[in-house]
Amino acid sequence: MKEVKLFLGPQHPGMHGNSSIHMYVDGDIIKRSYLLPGMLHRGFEKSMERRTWMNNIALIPRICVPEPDPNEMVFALNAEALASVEVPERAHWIRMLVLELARLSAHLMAFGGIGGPTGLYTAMYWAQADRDSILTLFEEITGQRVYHMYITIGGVRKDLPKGIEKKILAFVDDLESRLPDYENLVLNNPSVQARTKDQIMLPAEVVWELGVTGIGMRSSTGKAYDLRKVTPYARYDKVEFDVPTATYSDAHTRLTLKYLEMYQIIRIIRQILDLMPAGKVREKALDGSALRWQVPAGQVYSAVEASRGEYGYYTVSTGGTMPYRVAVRGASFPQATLGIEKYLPGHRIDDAALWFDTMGICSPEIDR
Amino acid sequence: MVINQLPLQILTGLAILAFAFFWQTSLSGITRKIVARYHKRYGPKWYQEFRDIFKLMSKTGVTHGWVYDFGVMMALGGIMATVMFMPLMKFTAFPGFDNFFIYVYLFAVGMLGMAMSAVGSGNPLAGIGVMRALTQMVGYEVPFMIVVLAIINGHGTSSLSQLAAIQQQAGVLSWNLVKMPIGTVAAFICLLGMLGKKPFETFIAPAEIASGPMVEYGGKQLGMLMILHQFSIFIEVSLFMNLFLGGAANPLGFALKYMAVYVLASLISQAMGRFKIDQVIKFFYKIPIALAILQAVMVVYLGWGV
Amino acid sequence: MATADKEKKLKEGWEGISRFFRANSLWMLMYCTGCCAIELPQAMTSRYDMERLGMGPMATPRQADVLLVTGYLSVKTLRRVIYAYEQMSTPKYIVAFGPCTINGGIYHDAATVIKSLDQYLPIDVYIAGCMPKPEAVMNGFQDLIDMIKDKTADGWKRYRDNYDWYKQNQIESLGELRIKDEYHE
Amino acid sequence: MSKINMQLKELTENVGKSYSVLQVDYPTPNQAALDFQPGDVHAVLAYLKGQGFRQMSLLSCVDWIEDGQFQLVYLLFNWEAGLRLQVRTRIDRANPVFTTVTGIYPGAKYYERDVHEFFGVEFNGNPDSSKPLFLENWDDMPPMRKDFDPQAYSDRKYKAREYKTDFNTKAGEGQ
Amino acid sequence: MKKTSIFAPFTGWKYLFRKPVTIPMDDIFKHPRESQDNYRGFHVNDWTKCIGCGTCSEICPTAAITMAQRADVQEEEGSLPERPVIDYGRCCFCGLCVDICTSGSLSMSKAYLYNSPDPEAFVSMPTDRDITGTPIIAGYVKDENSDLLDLKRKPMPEISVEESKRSFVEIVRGYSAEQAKAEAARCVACGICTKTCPAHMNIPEYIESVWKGDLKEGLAYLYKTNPLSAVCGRVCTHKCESVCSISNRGEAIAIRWLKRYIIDNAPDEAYESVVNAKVSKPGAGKVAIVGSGASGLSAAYYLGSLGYEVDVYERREKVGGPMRYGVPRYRLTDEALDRDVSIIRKLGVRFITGTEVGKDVRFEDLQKKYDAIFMATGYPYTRHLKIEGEDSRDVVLAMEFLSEATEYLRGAGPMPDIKDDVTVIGSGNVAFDVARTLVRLQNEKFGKSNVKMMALEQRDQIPADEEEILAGAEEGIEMNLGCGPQKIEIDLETGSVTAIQGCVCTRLFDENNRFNPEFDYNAEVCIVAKQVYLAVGQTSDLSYLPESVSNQLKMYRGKIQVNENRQVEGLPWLFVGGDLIRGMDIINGVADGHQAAIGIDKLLSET
Repeated sequence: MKEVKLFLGPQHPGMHGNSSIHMYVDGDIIKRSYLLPGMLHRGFEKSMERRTWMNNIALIPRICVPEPDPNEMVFALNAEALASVEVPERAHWIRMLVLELARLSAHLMAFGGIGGPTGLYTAMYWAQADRDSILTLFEEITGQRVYHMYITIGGVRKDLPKGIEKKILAFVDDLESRLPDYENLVLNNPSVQARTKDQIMLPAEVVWELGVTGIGMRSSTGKAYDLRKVTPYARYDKVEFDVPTATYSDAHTRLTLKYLEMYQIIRIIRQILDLMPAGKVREKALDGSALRWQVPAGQVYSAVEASRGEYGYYTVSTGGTMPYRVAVRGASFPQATLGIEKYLPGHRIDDAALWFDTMGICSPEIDR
Repeated sequence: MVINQLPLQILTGLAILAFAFFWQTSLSGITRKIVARYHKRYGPKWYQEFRDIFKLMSKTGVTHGWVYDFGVMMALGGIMATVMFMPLMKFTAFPGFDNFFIYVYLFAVGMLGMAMSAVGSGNPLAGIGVMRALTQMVGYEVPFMIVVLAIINGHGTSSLSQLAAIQQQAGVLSWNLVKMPIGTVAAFICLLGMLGKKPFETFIAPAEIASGPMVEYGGKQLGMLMILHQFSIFIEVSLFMNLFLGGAANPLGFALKYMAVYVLASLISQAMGRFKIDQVIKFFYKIPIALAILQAVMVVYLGWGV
Repeated sequence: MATADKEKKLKEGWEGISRFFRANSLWMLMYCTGCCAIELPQAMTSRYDMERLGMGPMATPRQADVLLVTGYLSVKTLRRVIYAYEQMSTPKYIVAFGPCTINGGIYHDAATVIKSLDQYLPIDVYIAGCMPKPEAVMNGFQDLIDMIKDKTADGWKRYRDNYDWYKQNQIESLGELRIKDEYHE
Repeated sequence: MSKINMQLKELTENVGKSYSVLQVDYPTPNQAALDFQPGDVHAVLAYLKGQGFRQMSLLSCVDWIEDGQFQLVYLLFNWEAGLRLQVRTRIDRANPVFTTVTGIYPGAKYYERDVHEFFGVEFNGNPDSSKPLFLENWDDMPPMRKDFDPQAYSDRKYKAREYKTDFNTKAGEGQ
Repeated sequence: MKKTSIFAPFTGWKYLFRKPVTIPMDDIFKHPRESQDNYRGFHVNDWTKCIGCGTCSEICPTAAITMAQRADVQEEEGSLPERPVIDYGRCCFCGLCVDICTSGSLSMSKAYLYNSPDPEAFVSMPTDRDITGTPIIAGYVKDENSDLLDLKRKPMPEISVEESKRSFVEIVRGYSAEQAKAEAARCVACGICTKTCPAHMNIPEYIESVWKGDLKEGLAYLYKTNPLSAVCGRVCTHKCESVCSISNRGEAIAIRWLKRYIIDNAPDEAYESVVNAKVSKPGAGKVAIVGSGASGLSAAYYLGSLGYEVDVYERREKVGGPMRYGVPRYRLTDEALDRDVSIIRKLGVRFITGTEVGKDVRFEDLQKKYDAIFMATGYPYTRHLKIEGEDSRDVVLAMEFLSEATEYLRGAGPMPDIKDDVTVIGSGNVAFDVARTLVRLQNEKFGKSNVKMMALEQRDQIPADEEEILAGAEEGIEMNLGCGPQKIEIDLETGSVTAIQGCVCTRLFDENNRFNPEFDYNAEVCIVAKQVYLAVGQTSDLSYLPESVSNQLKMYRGKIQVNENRQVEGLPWLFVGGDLIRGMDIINGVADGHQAAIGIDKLLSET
């Protein structure tokens, strides 16, 4: 039979975000495939060179839409490393709180998002409703639901509003009590297992070859390769949490790890609220008004553990008011580009969307 | 059949057609509301499906060649004809012509038209969808036929109204649901397959093949397709009802039984992911077929449930 | 004369009924063109339940009534959006989200992002906010529904009437509309 | 800044023994930046991969337009020890050609395409390096180069909105 | 983890019987839910607070904010008649504009619903209503953490009070390069100061030069409008700082100190380039400048740089006027003044010192000899109080005393005859100069100081600079405020002063806001003093003018009336500037000199 060319995306219900996979199929089997990114290319790295350090805080959350906070965090970490700024203690804890809430919302979205490719839309309906509660919390903490622009150079923009701790605790308690429902609906569901168990494998060799990080890496290597543990930033060395790992990485394992991580996030959030000290939330370390902030010259890379893996910025400063160059390492870049080219072929068309989903691919961070 | 009865029969058939449309379309809306509760939300108005269909009919259509246009008409015609032959409570438009095999035959005309039209649209996804739909049909038809043949064998008739009448003799206890529970389960699984409910939604699969056969439909054609969809649900659920739930003697019974079957199927669909096409076939040739054969053996050779 | 009048009245009556159905059954094309799409799942799912307005996501342009341009459009996407829009059957509407569709938004100086969308496609409603909250999105759709009822949602007619103007703008900014390269043979 | 990781220091010293390191810098305690001659990069990367730096996190490029050079930066990470290395080298901006490292780090393939597209650096040995990736119908210089002005390009290509409402008031006009 | 089961997914059916989480339709459409506190919605601008500085427009990462010129906004000091217009086709709702707003007028509402089919409707000028036009509920406001301005001035290194009150060493040491850069970085370049500065100096520009470290450029900016920057960098009354937009919520930028930083640190070649700046068409003509105070020197510089032949007549031995003979050394060193003067001298300007017009040379002769005359003789004489006992030998006039003191310090005269218990009457800058000079001289002479001040004004009405008042208090000056002197008690035997009799001042200004003090004659005050220094204002002496000229001068409230080019109507060759036409202030003088130079250039190049 002759090869037929199919597009998965950009306009396709199975495609998360605006991206395209071109597939040559023979029957139902994908013979060749590659990603055609760039539908979301906005030239961020160039725009960042054209904006001041503070203005960049307003720009960068947009690089990854479902989980924008790691952007702000790595940008701030880089600027702080270059300018040798000591962030106030409380700001570290607030940053962690925001990052963990963002991770939780991203995990919920991805976990519910499995409803798309598997057809289990109920999971999406439930998860999005819970995600909305997090977004409402974000709205109260930061002033916006999605683009928070909250973590800034030297700390965070504002202190936590009064009484937010109780609301966060109430939410995580409620969510924790309902997580088993998700488990029953998705993980223990035989029809979903039929799609995910022993399907869409990610062996450890492939992880090392591509440079996959995050859950994909932990699910196949069996080691706690989590930047929060390996190179702790903020105050992750002061909280206790486990990093779920596995040595057999099929789609189901990766989903399960995501599910288990949600419990760990809740555990971290509880500890943060417990341990968070009072005090200043922002160190105004750069001279003058935000229009004239200058960051000393240097070249530094910082990365944090986003929900999808290692998310980092490489920042070059020449001491000016604007970064000289910022390069973004999207967490899902390796698996989305080379991964699709090399390891999607051989799967069935049915699995393409699921492949895209369980590899944790986020198209805006690839396109930038 | 007497010639001068034909106009009246046709009128009855049209009445059944109209009823089928309004009943199933309303029920689809109501089911959407029920399913919405499962999603923790309220859902649309119960008459939303009517709005959708009429809206589609008011839009302009697109053509992709005569095969495409003719296929839709053929499908809708075939399905409408099938509905007209369907016994509804005590009414039958064409008495004597409610043999089970007539539905199977007429229904196939509709399906064929649909397949023709979809392939005629020229989109490879539609082609894949049609192939999947036909493959899936092969999957569910076999166990379903085995169960139905067992029933026909057991009851000695293939007329739907007669089968229903037989089951109505002794109330609930004479339903095939009670008499042949294993076969009913097998047939219900097949019904899910026919209705395209998950986990057997493979031929629609928006996330994989962008709604499959319907991929190139828009405007009026899609409206017709939706009407066709409502009719085919009516046929499939009615068949199941007549075969296993003793048909319906009165409107209340009809409404309750019909709703129970359709809502249950929809709720199961919402709790399930979708299988891949190879998994569908494997599944049908494993569990339902085993159940169906078991039931057939019980009926035909052991005489249980007759 | 009388018959012509009658016909006209009949036509208007039919139009009125059509508008009622169209207004209450808006199917959106599931095409996440930009960031504002991130609030759409919220709007469509349990918390905001947009289905109550009769709206639902659709898989292909042929089936859809509303094209949502959710935020900025890179030229690469614009090509595909135009393609999708032209596939939709009339009447069709476009709802534009966020500032990027109005005047370029934060990407006003980006080399790959267009600035004002109404140069290329007719817009029926713009929704303010970066990004619009689900409630804002729903209110925007409610406005569209009201406009359909008032006969003011006529973007598709504008597109038809000024087709040459739109095409010219599209070509000016995009070069060619249909790409022919190794990826699109 | 706290103390620099001892293991990292040792490692950079070891690298220095076998290869000529032009410059060493420690931007953070567990990150080192090493500059090399272009010719040494592949050998260094191969050596480092054997030293536990199994992951190449990012390949990036910096346009030092005033020096007439492109700087290629290979960011390596050692997951066991939590150490990060910037392996940097500078190549001529007028003739930006380098050799691919996909033989050492296969994951570099698309990063090289990315750098090619945005900076115009050719990577010999990477079969797809010169194919377009993110951009489509691009008709200007590689857009991440410092001398590219996106604002001018955007103004030239895409019409901005000119609002008709004028909020300026002259004397006597005010509300 | 529980076991896999076909029934596991169906456990979720329990939600069929629970209340949905959906928000009711009415809460979305009829009365939409309120956003959370802190929500960054649409902009609101409090026009009563807004100063039109445009900083919001500067910071905006999306270039969404433009400033509209508004005629309906009152022109006031410290504000511009501009208001922000926000393009919601750009805005990304980051709230940076709110965070940086200098006056704190911008905030954001909680509104989030706005849609329209018309893209034109997305640009709005926020007032107390946002774009939605509905009554607003306050959302995002800034706090001290989110503030993007640096409200704290970089402290100026100064010598200690103990040291300073015993010597005439310049108190202020001047910024170091880092300090100056950090201080300059605080500036938001709004330009409100430029508008207020009498000389309209390019303040934001030269501050930016300091920030960039380009002192050469900064110096060029200074000399564009002010050739006496070394002086002004030290003793200017810095009206600019009082209107600085940062001062709305914090401490103003130290504009004066930054100017001083440029002057003190600019490399010599920078000065060279200023002096050697070529004029496209050198002017031809001779100009006489009477008086070498601020306005005289300023006019001399600009005329000189335009190529005119300029002669400056000065009655004293050295040029500089009050800058030389008035301002004490601890505020303004001779070196600074000499630096400015030397630049002017390098331009070819001739200084004819020790020549008093009207005495050594007749005004009429000047009139014949020169094409134009710039009259800048200022207010060199101290005003009298006209109270009893004023003519005592122990009553000293401020200007005369300061002149003696400065001459003494430069070694050109004897130590002024001061006593160990003195009172200064007045509270202007001159009064403080006198008092603080006295503190130092007393310390030198007696090893301790006892200086009192007496003034009509209350603390908040004192016309002197705030820093003078604070420094004076630190140096131990005793302030007697709100009382007016009525009589100076004189010991009839010795003829020396013993005390000042005064009474409480109940009102300073009348309803028309004119100076018209009222006293409560029953509430008497008596201040013991051995010497009284009068520093209640200065006056001019125009007796050198021939009648033909003085008759033509129009006076209004003691000031000569001139047109915008400082030209006297009816006498086109005569220009007047400085104290003679408006209040006593160096920077006013500089501005007048510049303006007059432009006027003279116009006059001479046209004829």
